[in-house]
Amino acid sequence: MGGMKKLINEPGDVVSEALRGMAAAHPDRLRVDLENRIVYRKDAPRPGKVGLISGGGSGHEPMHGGFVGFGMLDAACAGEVFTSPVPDQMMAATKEVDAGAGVLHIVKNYTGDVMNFEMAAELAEDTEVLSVVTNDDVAVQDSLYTAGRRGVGVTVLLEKIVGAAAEEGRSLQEVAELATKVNDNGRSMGMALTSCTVPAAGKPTFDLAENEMEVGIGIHGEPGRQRLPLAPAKDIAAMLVDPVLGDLPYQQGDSVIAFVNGMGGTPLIELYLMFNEVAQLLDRAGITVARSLVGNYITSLEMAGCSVTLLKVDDELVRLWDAPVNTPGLRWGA
Amino acid sequence: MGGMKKLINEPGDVVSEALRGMAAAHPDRLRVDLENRIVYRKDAPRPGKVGLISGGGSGHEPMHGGFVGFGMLDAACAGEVFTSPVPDQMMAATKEVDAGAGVLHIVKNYTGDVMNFEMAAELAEDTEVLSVVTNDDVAVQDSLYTAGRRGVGVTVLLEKIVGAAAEEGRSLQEVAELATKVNDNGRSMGMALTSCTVPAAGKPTFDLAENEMEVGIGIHGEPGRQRLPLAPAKDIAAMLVDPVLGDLPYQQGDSVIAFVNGMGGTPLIELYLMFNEVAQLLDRAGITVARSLVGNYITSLEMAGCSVTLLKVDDELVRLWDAPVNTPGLRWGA
Amino acid sequence: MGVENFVDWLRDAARTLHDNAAYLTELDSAIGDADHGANMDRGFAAIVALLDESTFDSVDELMKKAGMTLVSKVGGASGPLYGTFFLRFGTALAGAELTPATIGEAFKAGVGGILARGKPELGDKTMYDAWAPALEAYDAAVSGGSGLKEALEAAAEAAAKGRDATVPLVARKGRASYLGERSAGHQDPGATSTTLLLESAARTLA
Amino acid sequence: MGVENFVDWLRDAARTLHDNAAYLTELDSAIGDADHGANMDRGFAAIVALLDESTFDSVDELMKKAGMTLVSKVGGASGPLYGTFFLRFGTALAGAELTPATIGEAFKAGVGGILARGKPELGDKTMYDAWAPALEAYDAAVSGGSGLKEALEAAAEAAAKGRDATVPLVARKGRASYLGERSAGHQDPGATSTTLLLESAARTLA
Ligand SMILES: Nc1ncnc2c1ncn2[C@@H]1O[C@H](COP(=O)(O)OP(=O)(O)O)[C@@H](O)[C@H]1O
Ligand SMILES: Nc1ncnc2c1ncn2[C@@H]1O[C@H](COP(=O)(O)OP(=O)(O)O)[C@@H](O)[C@H]1O
Ligand SMILES: [Mg+2]
Ligand SMILES: [Mg+2]
Ligand SMILES: [Mg+2]
Ligand SMILES: [Mg+2]
Repeated sequence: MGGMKKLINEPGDVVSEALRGMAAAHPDRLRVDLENRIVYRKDAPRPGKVGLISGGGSGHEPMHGGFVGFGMLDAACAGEVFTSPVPDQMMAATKEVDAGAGVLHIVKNYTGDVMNFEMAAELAEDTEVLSVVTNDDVAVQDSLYTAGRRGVGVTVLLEKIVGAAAEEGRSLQEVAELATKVNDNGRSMGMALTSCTVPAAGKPTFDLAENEMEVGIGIHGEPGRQRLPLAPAKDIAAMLVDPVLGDLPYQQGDSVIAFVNGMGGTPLIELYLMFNEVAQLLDRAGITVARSLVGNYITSLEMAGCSVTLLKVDDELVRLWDAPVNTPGLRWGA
Repeated sequence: MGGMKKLINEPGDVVSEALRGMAAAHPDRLRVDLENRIVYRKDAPRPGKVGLISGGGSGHEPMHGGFVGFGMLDAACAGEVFTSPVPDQMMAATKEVDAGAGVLHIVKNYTGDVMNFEMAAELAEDTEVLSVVTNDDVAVQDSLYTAGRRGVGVTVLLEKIVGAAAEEGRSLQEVAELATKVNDNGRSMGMALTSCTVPAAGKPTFDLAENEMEVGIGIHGEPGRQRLPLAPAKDIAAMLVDPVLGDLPYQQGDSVIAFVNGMGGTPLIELYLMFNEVAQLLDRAGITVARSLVGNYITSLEMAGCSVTLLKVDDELVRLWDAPVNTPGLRWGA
Repeated sequence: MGVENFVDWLRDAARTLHDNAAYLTELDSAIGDADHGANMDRGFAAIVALLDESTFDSVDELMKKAGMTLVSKVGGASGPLYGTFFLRFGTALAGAELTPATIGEAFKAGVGGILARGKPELGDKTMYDAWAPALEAYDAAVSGGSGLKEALEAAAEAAAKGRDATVPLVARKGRASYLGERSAGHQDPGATSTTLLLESAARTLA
Repeated sequence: MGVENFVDWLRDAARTLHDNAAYLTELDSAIGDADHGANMDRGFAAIVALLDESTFDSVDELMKKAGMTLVSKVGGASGPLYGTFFLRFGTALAGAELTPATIGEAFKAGVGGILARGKPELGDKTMYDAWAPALEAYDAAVSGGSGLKEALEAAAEAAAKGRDATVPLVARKGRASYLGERSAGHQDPGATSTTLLLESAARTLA
């Protein structure tokens, strides 16, 4: 374990042991298929309800396993750390949560995730499957010359909102359209103060000097778009909010869900401090914060840093956001 | 800012800016007195209800400000980072939340916190004030030759449980007795993988080599009781659980709320992994996990590490634990 | 030339990838997410476990099963890509005699699978930058009358050149593409593992 | 000898504590929570702000207000302890003439306040290990006929010795006590700030 400071046993056992912990901590709400590494809502499948599945590499907790439960996901497939899960998992989860109304795959836009989910959808022949691919990261600029924008913070908001719609009994088509609407109205940008260490790698993915930060990172501990000198929170907030605002673009009079997310190693006190900066920038831009979310929800192991996600909302989206949800990671009204 | 990697502006402004962020993020539930650094439940005082106040140094978020709201605290006083708040704050909060039924001060056992709360209670003459001092940290062994055991994880569970009782309309005396009962039945032990950096100090409080950890720490970034070689999660779990179990002592057949808490910089995947180890140890000891809590709830800035708290519960405590709560940091049923 | 040789290849490849896991992960740390070594190692360890517990009558069956194993065990980008390579390689060999030419057809089908899944283009700084020149060199060698060993050696050499040529490129596919210009100056991990696989083939298949 | 001298003391103490803030915090890092320097600096900066905006007619009023300021601005253990010292110091001087003896009475009352609040015993490794010998030395000097300046110099010297003597001690009060044996070998931050305060008094009051 030299050089790596983690509460783990063998690096290869991290994912399965953490899943065991989830099962032990939430027996009331979750059922965990340890062999296939799938976290199920305890009462899945829900008759008549569209099944919602997501999944991805581990290391982003609480996403996705922590978002399984009433009003959100029916199942989450956990891959190795930062490695998308395999089609077998997605297929098994798809079959298990299908109650006849079909299944929506919520996929973050990464080559691996997209390919594996595609293979799973091809293979799950008996179930009607639609997919939505989230791609809200404005740090990825030239979509034509890249793998396209990454799916980041919007994924959390989407799982909540679409989960509420599925709970209402909407059809697969409607749920998928809503998912697309959410993705289309959301944008994100992230930064890192430190690297993280993939357990199997045993050392930090990149080195950052004491006075440097990475801006335009994703959620896999990868270096960002730019390495810049460390800056005050006020300046960092502007570096994140400005490109987000300019991209959709968000306009004066818009209402948004403002989401300041920690990358895993940043404490809440700093996230609230960042939220203060973000709220001021939005206020100056004439944008109303309809709802907010502050905390570590889509993370990169123990990386220090944060991301800002804005989701432009109308009354429908706010209503679905406010609807009851009962998952280990997000809970209200239930 | 050299040598310190934080999302902050001026070190001296961290607390007030984070409070501004809380106010901006939770306008529906909280009212923040920025001058006095007090987080109030929006609808405080609640007629006929005993007022519950806590407070302490900042840097432990979400504790205590994040535990203000329906079913938990009426007010929380925020001190500077790791410095107890001052009597003026506690007095102001006491007066503000007193609805005639009296006020309970929930104080963690640190010399500073105890003295400042004492002075506040002496000064708040017109209000009936009782205090409970939490002291659950078994790492502090010789209470006679020390400032006594520190108040740590049990404080979170106590604020929830006692908050539910106050919500039911119990008297100040009853609420204080319940608080004592909770404190008497809870024990904790913590460890650190890394130090943290107090913003005003600008560098880590202590240095730990790559292959070392501190066992028996509190929540102020202080060094622990012992410096030991880094160990696997399984061994760390035993180092925390065994002294806790032996202290009350907890016995075969007991039911507990099992609380695995992160110190701020440890990601959820590791906390669930730790919970898996803790659950196995409890199972082997014949102790039933009635309820569980896993996450960063009482922290030491960005310190990596965790603590384990066990609270022996009966049906009453479980019922109060399950009662609805609506705070930024802990929420269910509402 | 038969199943045994392909079993040898897979076992030798597993060893090589295991020995190079830290190296591959280091390459992936620079422009990706630090898991390529662990991914390849996990996948090929699963293939070895499969070889330990099952016997195979035909190369097509073996290679298909190896491909399915990679798809089922690896995940990430490399799982579907390498998995599809082996699946299509095996499928193409079904019922065929094992000759440099039929193996060349299978090779082509496998690379076609990678193209279909990942839609890489030459110069995108992916494993395809090693696969494409390798396939071309193989075909050229076989057309020129070379035997399997020579052809595979030519393929491995071409792969290595393709791998080296990824260094200056700006990535346009996969995770490295997020880095934009910052991806230049780093060798692609997938092109590196592809080269290791083909070097292993040249050592063992003949 | 009047209010101005005490104002000088508080201003000089504020400067000294500000200059030593990092040092005090470093001492507190070793056996506490790394805030003692910031705490003292914040408290005395607030006193300076008070001095800048108000004038005081009497030393008792000044010292009481300074004590209240410390109580209101510092927090932690040192806020109530130093705050109570100044509060009681001021209260004891109410209506009294300023002589080495009356100042000695006030000194005693102040230290009594620290005892009442923190219940330290000698050798607990706290600020009291500096206050107690300082008070004793002051009284002895005044009994021996010394003037204020000499008495304060004796007090500061005794405080410094008491401070140095905290180094080998195992703490039994305050945060350092949690460390058990590990607290030995470190100088107590509170005893250090107390010594700075008294050295400042010896420089300015006379
Ligand atoms: N679209 C693509 N087409 C071909 N190869 C690709 C593509 N995307 C990624 N790759 C290859 O996959 C390699 C990364 O594999 P790996 O690290 O295992 O997966 P991941 O990127 O999901 O972490 C890259 O080095 C590259 O060679
Ligand atoms: N019970 C006590 N009696 C006297 N002095 C004490 C006591 N507890 C702590 N102290 C003093 O307070 C100092 C620490 O002050 P400070 O760091 O500002 O507060 P905190 O310990 O709350 O962080 C210690 O160095 C010690 O001298
Ligand atoms: Mg990966
Ligand atoms: Mg303190
Ligand atoms: Mg990778
Ligand atoms: Mg201190």
